[in-house]
Amino acid sequence: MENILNQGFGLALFGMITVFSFLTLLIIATRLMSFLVSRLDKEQDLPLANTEPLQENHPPITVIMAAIAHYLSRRQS
Amino acid sequence: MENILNQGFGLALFGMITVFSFLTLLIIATRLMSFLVSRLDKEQDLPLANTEPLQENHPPITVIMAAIAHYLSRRQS
Amino acid sequence: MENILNQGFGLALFGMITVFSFLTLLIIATRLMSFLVSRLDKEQDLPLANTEPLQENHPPITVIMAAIAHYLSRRQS
Amino acid sequence: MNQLWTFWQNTGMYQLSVEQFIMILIGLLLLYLAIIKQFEPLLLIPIGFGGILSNIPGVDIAVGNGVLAQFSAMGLDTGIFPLLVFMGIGAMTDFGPLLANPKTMLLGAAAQFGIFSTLLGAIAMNEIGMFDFTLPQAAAIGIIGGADGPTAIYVSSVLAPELLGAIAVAAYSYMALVPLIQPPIMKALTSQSERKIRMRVMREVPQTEKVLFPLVLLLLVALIVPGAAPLLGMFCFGNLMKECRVVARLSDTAQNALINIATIFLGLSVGSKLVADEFLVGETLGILALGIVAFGIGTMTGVLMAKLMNLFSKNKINPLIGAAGVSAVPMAARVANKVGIESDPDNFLIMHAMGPNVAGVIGSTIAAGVLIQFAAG
Amino acid sequence: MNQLWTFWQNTGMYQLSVEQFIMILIGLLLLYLAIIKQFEPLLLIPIGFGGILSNIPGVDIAVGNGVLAQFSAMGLDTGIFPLLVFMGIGAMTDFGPLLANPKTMLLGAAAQFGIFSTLLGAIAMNEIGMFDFTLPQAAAIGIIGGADGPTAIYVSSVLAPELLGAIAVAAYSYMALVPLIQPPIMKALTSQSERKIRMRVMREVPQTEKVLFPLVLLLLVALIVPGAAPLLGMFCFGNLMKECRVVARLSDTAQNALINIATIFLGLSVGSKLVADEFLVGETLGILALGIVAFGIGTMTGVLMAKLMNLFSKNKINPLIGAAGVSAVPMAARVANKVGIESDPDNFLIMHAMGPNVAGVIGSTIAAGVLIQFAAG
Amino acid sequence: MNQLWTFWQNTGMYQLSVEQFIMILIGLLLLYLAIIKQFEPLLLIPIGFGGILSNIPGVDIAVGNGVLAQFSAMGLDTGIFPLLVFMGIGAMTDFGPLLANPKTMLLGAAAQFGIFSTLLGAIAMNEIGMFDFTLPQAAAIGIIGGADGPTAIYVSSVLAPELLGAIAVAAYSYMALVPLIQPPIMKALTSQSERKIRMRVMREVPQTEKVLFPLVLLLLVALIVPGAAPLLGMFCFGNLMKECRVVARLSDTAQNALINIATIFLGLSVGSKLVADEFLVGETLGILALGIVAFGIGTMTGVLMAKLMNLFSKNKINPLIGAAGVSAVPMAARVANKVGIESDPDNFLIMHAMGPNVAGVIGSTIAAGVLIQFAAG
Ligand code: NA
Ligand code: NA
Ligand code: NA
Repeated sequence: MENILNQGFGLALFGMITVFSFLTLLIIATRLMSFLVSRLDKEQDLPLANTEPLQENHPPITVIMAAIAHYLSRRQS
Repeated sequence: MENILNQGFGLALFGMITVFSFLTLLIIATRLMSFLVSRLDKEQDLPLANTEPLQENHPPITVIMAAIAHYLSRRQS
Repeated sequence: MENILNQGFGLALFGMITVFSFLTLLIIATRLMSFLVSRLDKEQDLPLANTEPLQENHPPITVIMAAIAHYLSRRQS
Repeated sequence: MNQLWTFWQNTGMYQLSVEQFIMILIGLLLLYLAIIKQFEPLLLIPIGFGGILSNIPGVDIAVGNGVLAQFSAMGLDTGIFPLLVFMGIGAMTDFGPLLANPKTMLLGAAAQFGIFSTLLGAIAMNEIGMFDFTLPQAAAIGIIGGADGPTAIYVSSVLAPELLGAIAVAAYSYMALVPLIQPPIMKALTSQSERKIRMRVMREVPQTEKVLFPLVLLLLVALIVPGAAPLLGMFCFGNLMKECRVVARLSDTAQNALINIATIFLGLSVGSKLVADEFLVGETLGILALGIVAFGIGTMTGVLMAKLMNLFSKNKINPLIGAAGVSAVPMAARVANKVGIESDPDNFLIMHAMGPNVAGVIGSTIAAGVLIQFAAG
Repeated sequence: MNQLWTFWQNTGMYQLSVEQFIMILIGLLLLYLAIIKQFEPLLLIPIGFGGILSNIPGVDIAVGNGVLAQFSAMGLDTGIFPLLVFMGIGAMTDFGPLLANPKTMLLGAAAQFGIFSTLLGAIAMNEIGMFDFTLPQAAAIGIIGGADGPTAIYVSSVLAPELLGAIAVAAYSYMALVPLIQPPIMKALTSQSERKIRMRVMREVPQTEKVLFPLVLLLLVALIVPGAAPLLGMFCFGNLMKECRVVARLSDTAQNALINIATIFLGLSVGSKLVADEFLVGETLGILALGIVAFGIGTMTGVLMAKLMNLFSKNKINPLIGAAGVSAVPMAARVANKVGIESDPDNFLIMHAMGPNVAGVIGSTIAAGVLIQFAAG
Repeated sequence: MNQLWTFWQNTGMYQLSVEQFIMILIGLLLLYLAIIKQFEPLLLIPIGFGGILSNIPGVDIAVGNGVLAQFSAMGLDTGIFPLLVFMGIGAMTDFGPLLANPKTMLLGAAAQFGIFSTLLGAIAMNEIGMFDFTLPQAAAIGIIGGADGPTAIYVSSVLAPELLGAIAVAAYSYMALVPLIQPPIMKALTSQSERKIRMRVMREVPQTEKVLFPLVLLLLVALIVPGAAPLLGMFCFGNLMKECRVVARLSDTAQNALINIATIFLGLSVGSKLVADEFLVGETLGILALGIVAFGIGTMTGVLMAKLMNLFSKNKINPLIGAAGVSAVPMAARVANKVGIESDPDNFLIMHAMGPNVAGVIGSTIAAGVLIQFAAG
């Protein structure tokens, strides 16, 4: 009985701390994100939600290949 | 062979009796229901299918609690 | 190693032959089908996609029965 | 060269048996009936197509890990697909005409004679040595007379899964043939003056009654024939969602996306039962023959019950609407209307026939409950 | 005669126990609450109806191979149904108001005190000898205070499936009672002048932020409380589909057909847990009593947090919107608006309250993640 | 303090491995491609998001009883999800342009060289000692050249489930890159005058032909390549439901609710295969490299076949439409149109290109059937 009471208090305290910490961090992360977006938006219009697909000469799929290659080479060395 | 014939006749007879009894009882129950609804409707408009939810001071959820409590107390005694 | 190379060449050759043969046969079958449809259409309007269901005196379900009966009789003999 | 031989051995042409060929033709015939003759296309197209797929040699589609075998295991052997279809039908059903004139329920009861006399007919076929149906099989065959697809499929999946393909094909084919089967029987049993009987204008049924009815029905089933509770329960649940008007989004989904998905899967699953060694047997002929008798007897007893009720009642019933008691919603009600109009062009029976029509659905599920409770092996 | 006796023994009337009778009445009561009082009808109609079906004697519906038992095994025991519902809710959620004023997230955090104090309350009931809840059970009861149906069901299915029926009924009933439970607490804790505080007009949130937010949220969850990742992950996935605007057809389906289908199955599955021997126990009374305390405390701490924040900030928050931090989306936000209008008819708080309202959803899933990670047996 | 340590050990930050971190970045990259570059967003958003979820440490999502693991077991390992998607695509496909000009089927055949040369390419990589692909793996890699997502996923789930993640990512990425990959090849292989060839106006195809075609196609598959019957069968079933016009409600559901639900589940399931130890391997690089070769060769052989056919035929084909034979419906047909317009602004090739485009779908399923029948381990 003692035991579950202690566990319960621990869990409650600790749970509230987690919830508050998480949402506080989320506030910070959100503000940071909003700030970055607002700076980015000033410099250039984000092409979000255009109906016409965009294509470039450097298809970003190559980034996947580069990332994997880099990872594999690092792991070997 | 005898056996399945007998069983079949029993099942058929008995099935038709059940179907008829059931639908006869359903006629009675339906008529009773219609009668009760018509009496109720005269006394008060049923709040059926209003879009605005109704709230009262005696939330009916307490009925569940009362019912369970009553049941449990009876079972103990 | 030899083995998988051989298997691969076999499969590739054989796969392309199959794909080509299949689509060639499909061209023939399609042309035949189109030809038959065009001849049929001249003789009579196909009742396709009418909204009113058609009913006849010889329900085609009897065809199923005839087919099964014929099959069963042949199998027995 | 060797590979070419292997290829040839792997083609369908090499492996196709006569039985599979016949079954593919039957599948094509079902598609023809569904598309050109418009025989219950919602079910017969998936069933027919599934039947063709199931008889393609050399590939597991309806067996093993094949996709149709998986659909079947998921929702046909478990009863889930027919129950979901039935829930959707419940959400489309209007009990108003039945509530306006509850005594027409007796017509829906009488028409179930078709079920039980067909059960006896199947046993009679045993007696004359044609077949060797067990009691559960005879019961499953009888349910064709219920003229209600999901009920027939559900009952066969419980009582006689080996006959499911034939029973489903018979049930849906005859439901589509109702406009051919019923009128001669209806005319033979009624006089011209009976067919001209005009029925009283129906009272308007308040929404409250429509909301309460599925609950009254469910509770009565729970108290009397619990074996019918899964079928009638899902049906009443669908109907309650529709009538209560506070869960329109659920009711819409039950009537559209969900019933359509369940229908596609159900049809393909039934099609997966159209394999030669289960379908190409003499029993299938027996089932098809018994099925049409079932519809005929149901029509007959429905009409006769109406005439019987007229002996004791002042408000005469047009006996034509008795034929709608077999279910086959809404086809049988339309047939009653059409035959009525032939005798009196101004006498519209359709709404009056909808009462016994939906009562026939209730009646067959009660019969189904009895059969499941007492005929299960 | 013998058969008649067998029939009688097979009727529901013969087999019905008092417990089943009471449970059927409770099912009818839930339907009454859902239809007439419009208590969360989308869930309470399937739950209530499923509860009735599950207590019909003599037929396997909620047990064995019964259809509701199968639904339950498929999607409730596995967590799939609540997760799909949560995905759909995510696809309906607009984080705009929260992004416009991120500090209101603290209100959504504070309101989760309701969860943890209820957990302690359940343990306190052990201490005074009333019940004997285990820690996972106490945690599952606590989650009622999250005021979020799918989260409550998901957590109970993991931590205490034996209490799922009572917890789901409590969660949805109290969510519907929010307009009764919250206003007295809100008024008691605030002065007239506080209730009149007008909040600044919100900035318009660019679409890019709305697209990025679910990803930021997901990554933070991944780094800190991975136990919340299944719930929040599906929620964020739904939200991303909505906000990214390039998969409108998937977003539409997630918000309509899919969530509706999942809701029907989820409700019926929860209903299948309303069997007498699990529901008709003293613990259910305890759960219902604790649940209302949970809502009350969550409301209280939400309002108090707003007052606390006003001590340190220039831009005053109307403390009424703190009550919306309990979730119960969007009911609690509407209540905050309504109570605000009583003090100042021109002060519309609804948009300001939506921020803490959706923050409350996030808060409860974080709490749920902690409970699942640390209270699991 | 101890509890804090336990908490820290349970966070994602503590448990996250470098591999998981990279995989989460890859997931984010896929989302970027899908949302900003609009690379096949319908699949890449669920795949990318599922990939992120699957690499969250400390919680079972893609493994054990995790929700994505359950989706995957339910519909990816069994082939059900890709087949349902394919059924929906069938219900959206118009075979009219193909029926108007059946000889363009040969273009859809020629483009399948991409599949088989990639298979050989994978084996060649073995020969030079880079990898050690088995024959089924090489075959699964080859199918990327089919440029058809559901077919690629279905074949890999059968032949090489361990490569499924990489193959699906490659297939959908390159399908989105078709407007970049194809034009240079098309222009290199054709002269200006060839690109200006105007094709004859198409005949109007009667509905009867459209109804019969899926059946003709299915029967031919059944007779010749039964291994392709599950894929082509579901495709033809969808198409028949659309064209027969008597089951509009089923066709609508197959094209909307059902394909959308299957797409969401399929994408998340594929995402669950993006776990580090299967994806972060050299083989993935090989697969991505081979994939682009596959698209290139398919484009090339399609164009060359058109030129070859022009040697023997009076009615000249614009060789640009040969490139549409790789499938990638309808992107490749649009590319053919766009490149054509560059040479002659009044020459609209889109309808002419739709024929080989859908023929490419048929061609790849035939190739898939051959691979499944003869390369399975
Ligand atoms: Na019936
Ligand atoms: Na909450
Ligand atoms: Na292709």
